[in-house]
Amino acid sequence: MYLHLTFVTHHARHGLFFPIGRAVTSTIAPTSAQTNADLAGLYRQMRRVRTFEERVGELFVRGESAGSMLHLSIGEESAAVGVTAAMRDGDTFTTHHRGHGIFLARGADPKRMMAEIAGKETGYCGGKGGSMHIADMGLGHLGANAIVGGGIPAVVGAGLVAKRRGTGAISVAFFGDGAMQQGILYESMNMAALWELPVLFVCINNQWGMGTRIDQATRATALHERAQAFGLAGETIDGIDVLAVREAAQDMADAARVGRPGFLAVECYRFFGHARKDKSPYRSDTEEAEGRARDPLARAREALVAEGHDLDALDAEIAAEMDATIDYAIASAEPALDTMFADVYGPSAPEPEPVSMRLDRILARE
Amino acid sequence: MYLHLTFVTHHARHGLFFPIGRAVTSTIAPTSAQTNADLAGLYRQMRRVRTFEERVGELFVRGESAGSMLHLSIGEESAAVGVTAAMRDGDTFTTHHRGHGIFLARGADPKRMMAEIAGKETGYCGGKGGSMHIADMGLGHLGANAIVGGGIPAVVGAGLVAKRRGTGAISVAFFGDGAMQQGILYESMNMAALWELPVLFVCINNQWGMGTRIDQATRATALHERAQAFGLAGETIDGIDVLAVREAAQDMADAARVGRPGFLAVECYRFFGHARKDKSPYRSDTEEAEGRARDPLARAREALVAEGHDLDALDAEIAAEMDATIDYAIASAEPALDTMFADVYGPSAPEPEPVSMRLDRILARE
Amino acid sequence: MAGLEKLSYRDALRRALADAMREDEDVFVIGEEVGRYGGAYGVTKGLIEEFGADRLLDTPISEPAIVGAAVGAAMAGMRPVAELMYVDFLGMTMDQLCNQAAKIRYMFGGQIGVPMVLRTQGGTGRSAGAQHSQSLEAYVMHTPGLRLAMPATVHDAYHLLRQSLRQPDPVVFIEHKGLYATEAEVDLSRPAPDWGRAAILREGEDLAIVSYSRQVHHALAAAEALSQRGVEASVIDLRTLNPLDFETVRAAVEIVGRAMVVSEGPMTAGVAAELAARISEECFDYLEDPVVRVAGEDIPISVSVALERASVPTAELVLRTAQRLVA
Amino acid sequence: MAGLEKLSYRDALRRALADAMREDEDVFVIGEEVGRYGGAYGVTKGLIEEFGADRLLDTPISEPAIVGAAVGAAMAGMRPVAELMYVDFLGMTMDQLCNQAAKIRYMFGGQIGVPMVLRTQGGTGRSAGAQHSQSLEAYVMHTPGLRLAMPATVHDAYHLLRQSLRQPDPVVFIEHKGLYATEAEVDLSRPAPDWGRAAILREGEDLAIVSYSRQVHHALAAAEALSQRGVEASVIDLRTLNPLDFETVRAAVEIVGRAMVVSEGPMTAGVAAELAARISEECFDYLEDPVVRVAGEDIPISVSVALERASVPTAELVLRTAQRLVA
Ligand SMILES: Cc1ncc(C[n+]2csc(CCOP(=O)(O)OP(=O)(O)O)c2C)c(N)n1
Ligand SMILES: Cc1ncc(C[n+]2csc(CCOP(=O)(O)OP(=O)(O)O)c2C)c(N)n1
Ligand SMILES: [Mg+2]
Ligand SMILES: [Mg+2]
Repeated sequence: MYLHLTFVTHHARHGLFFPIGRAVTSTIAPTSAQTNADLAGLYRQMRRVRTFEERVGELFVRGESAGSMLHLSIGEESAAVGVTAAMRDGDTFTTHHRGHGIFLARGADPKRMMAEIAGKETGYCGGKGGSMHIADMGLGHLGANAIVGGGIPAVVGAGLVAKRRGTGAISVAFFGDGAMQQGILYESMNMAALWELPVLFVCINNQWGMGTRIDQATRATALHERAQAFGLAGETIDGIDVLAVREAAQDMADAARVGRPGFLAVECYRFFGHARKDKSPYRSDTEEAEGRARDPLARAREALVAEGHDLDALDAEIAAEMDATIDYAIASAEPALDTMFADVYGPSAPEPEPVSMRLDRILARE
Repeated sequence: MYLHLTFVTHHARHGLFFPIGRAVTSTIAPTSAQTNADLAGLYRQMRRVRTFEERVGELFVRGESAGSMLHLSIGEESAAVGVTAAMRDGDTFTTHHRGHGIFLARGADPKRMMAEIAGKETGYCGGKGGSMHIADMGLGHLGANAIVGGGIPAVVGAGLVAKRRGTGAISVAFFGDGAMQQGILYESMNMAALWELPVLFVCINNQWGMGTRIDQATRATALHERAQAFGLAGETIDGIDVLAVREAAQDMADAARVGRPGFLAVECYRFFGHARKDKSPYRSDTEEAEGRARDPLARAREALVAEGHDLDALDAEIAAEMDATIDYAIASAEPALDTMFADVYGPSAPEPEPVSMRLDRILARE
Repeated sequence: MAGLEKLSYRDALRRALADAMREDEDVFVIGEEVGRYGGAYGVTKGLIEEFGADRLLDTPISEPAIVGAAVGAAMAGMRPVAELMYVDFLGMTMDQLCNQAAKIRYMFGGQIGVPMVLRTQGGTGRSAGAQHSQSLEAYVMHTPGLRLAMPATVHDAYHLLRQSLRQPDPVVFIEHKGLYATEAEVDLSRPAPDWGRAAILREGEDLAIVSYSRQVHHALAAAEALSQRGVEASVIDLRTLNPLDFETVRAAVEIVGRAMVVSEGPMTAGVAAELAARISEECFDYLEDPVVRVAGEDIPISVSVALERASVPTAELVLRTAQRLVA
Repeated sequence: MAGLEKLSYRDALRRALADAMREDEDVFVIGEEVGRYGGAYGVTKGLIEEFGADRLLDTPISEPAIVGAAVGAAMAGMRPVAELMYVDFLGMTMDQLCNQAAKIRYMFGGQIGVPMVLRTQGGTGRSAGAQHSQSLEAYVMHTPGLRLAMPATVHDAYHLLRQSLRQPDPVVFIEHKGLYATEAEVDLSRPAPDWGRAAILREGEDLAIVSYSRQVHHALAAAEALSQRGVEASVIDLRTLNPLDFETVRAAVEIVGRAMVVSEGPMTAGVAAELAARISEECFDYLEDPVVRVAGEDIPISVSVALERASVPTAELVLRTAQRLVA
């Protein structure tokens, strides 16, 4: 509990928030063989996310990324992995601008992800989307969004469809603490509760929204209480323990499947700057050090190693897997210019006329 | 308490909501001479509102109103009168589409109001605004709104100004229960709490939003709990007792003036249809009868008459005052057509060029 | 449904929704007061009896989430008809409409579409004031990825809505509040022009009038009056502004050499501007006169009956302008 | 501040805000990351030190309420500068901007105005994708009651913002993300054209190029290149789209008889459409050729560097088109 306690005092000092609800029990290390087996699997996924994000940073440094608006989820792996572990085939979800990890944990191909982040034709969206708009609809991903809160109401619609068709699927909206101040979240939660939809709202509270700390964005930092006030099950969980996150998510997902929508806030810390060029001058080194010390990946690794697991080989294998994504992205071609006019409308419709073609016609007159 | 109790069971039967918070004590009749003096004044204002709204209905029936989108606040007088009684000179406020009563209770001239409702040049807005957009900025009215929830965030800005200038003024947003499902309310309440603004949010819960009963719009009908979850003082009060409403509003206004924003829901009943053409086929006669039995005006009158007051002369005087508003409105002229291009921009700027003038210029070519 | 029958614009819209819902289990309506109340303008009245509350889903007053939920339902495989009670509320929903619905197919590389219809109504005529009387179709026409249909006739109220419900992309379907009560003898079994094709309602050699929605009726009235004086005008009802059937417009303009566009929306940077610019640039050598724009004033709409009426093109203005143009 | 100095567009904007805040206690900035962070693009960097957190008010991520709060503050007597980090977020705020800010003076019969500035930035150039690269000025230009300023130069970044802060009505002030780093030797004590007046940056007898914001620089580059070939083009920077200084445009077009309008926004129903329609109708008898529109493609913006670049007018396209027009 030591680390946990120091973090509490740290919270007090820096005005970060002591995780409430289950959180207090979440630092107890797993014991049963079962949970260890699970933990190993969860560790593997978290490591893949961590390593992938590190490679995204490398892609940027090498000048091979499409732009610098790349938001790394390092430090938030337990939210992505713990919650998606409670999801099933057929479930749908929407993600935010920091959603690489969630998408990867749901089964995305990191090669095609990296290629999309590089804006290449082999990317999931053929270079049209980029880091903030990667998705594979085949995996139930209803889209990543660059509008804070923009992807939230879609799960209400997906939930309506699941309920009407009785598929037993749930739809999960992932978003950050910053989105807690967007009104559309409350409209969406109200509808989910009113219509008893199989929907889950997951707030990844990494304490920061760009340069604004959660207590600088609101006075009401017990975020789950807002959901409760709208009639949803609401809970805040400490992201330090991926097993605890998965357990909380599992309970909420089970309830959602039978029409009791829920809201889960996962307390974690944004280890690095907001986007690639942000050095976080607005927060103290102490805070960053202590925030980074709350590392769900390191926590899981400790527990497994303490149980005698040797994870070096696994880590190396994952490193190799992710190295390959960079080579793949760099080797891939830019999308052909004529793809630019496709996909604005359905395939059977004529494409928009290029401006140059319009000009040719007008200037051709004699 | 009889009336009150029957209403409770009625609630249970029809799924309307038992007023919580102070409401339970609100049916105790006033005793002290002081409160009676107050009650007499409050009765007078409520009667003026009631009679004015009845005349608005008459204006429509006589075919003299500008359109039929006229929303009467009959049954809600205690909210308008009780809350505005807690306001001071210099306080500002915004109202919704059913705001005639609030504006009148804040000191508006009913003649100019009726003229505006008739779309005449003598109206508060020269016939440009109409029933849903009457205001007298001189009275601190920052506008009536036809967008549900549209006027709410303005009080955040007005609150910022009052706080910065240390005027001691508060800004009050009045809106209906339907606006409780508009996200902008939560964004606004969050800002008010975060910045400790002298702001009050007043929800006039008349149980219906057009043809949708509050429990058909949300599962979370204890509306004040939402405000509490955002860090504001929150309370629900039974509108049957105007003194109780004023008292609750006074406490909240006092707190708001020193930077503790609040939310007050006033439980009442929309006696008539949503707008003039709506006969409310979507609700039962029983419900309407019992809802209309919860009449804050009748309640106040009973109490005063029981104390020996004779109110007939007062009622007659008010009837005469309001009759005159109709004559005034009808006698007033339509706005001159050339006023149409004024007020789009500030007075020093040229007015937009009329289409006909543009056409004259283009067609004049030879 | 063969044979002539007397139908109102409102009834035709209701019929289109009912037929579509009978044919396709996945079609459902979501919006404020669409079920029990039957729609603020009565378009969905009675439908809840046949199709139930699940398929006429009454919502809280939450426009952004209504459109957002429709986007999600469309992505998840159904075909929602979201209703905005007034087009004036579009502003609350433009993020979901323009950043989400309009861009999802493209942003994600064509993986998925958003086959939804956003039904709404606009225009003047009820003294409803500045926030309930607007014509905002230009915002939609300017946004890549959104289709835009605006029926002028009872026949199109039915067929354009049916066609909209077969599109793979989001369609904003804007009715005119001033047309709901208009009636016509129609045979709905008679086919309508294909999706994206304009209708030539009248042919003439002297002038081409291009319009859509309610203003089409002003254009027709003006054409009739002109005809009394021996002047013959073509009248084109665009029906959809995206797709825009410019070829039909071009053909008519190149024959007559004179064009007038009529729109109720504010003139500046509006639909009339696009039509006039397009005709001017593509038919330049055929034009004997400038393309004339008759459109709404660049001002808000007043509640005063007199001011409201004068704020948008009247049949008289359309006629007067046409007369001077051909003079 | 007299004398020549080297300044960036970003610095000039910051200077304008600082000078305005020093002169007028009532001016304050409200928006996301405007204070401690210094603005997503660094425009407000450092201002919080001089003016404090009350006047550089960092907000939660609540765009609708940010604009709504600014509207209220303006009505209550102060002069807020609300910041939208990206113009792409305009969709979330259009109810507060277009139904409230734009209509309040009118709806209430001229009792009160809404003297606020909505600062934001748009345009391509950073591979920011479909929701962070748009040019949405047409929505604003189409809305009666809103002023619209779009500075192209360092000198205007300062002066147009100062002028915007003196208007009695809401001004949407749209910067271009691709211009922040551009530097110039400017003397800010040199007066700028009056509010609402266009700037003639170059005069020529062969062609008039009308543009605004970043595309002005493409127009100038094209004009220079044409000049090498003995073709002289006038280049007009509109500076504000509302008010629109059409008289300056008319004068130039009537002299040369040929006009090209250049805009980064999507072509259909955009700013270029209004300019082309207006020139075509008002200068009809002077035009030797159709007014040519060079504008953004009617598609969303891709993250791919190659596709993004090709989605809006490039200097090459502007030049090539101008050459063919005068050929
Ligand atoms: C509607 C909207 N407003 C503002 C932004 C700019 N922005 C991008 S991310 C961000 C911070 C979001 O914080 P949070 O929701 O906590 O997510 P995190 O970045 O911490 O993962 C902001 C303000 C945006 N993209 N969309
Ligand atoms: C944004 C918006 N959505 C919908 C409407 C249509 N409308 C006008 S009033 C109303 C019901 C409002 O109910 P409530 O807020 O409870 O106010 P009440 O009418 O009961 O006073 C609706 C749906 C509107 N005017 N604005
Ligand atoms: Mg965050
Ligand atoms: Mg109500």
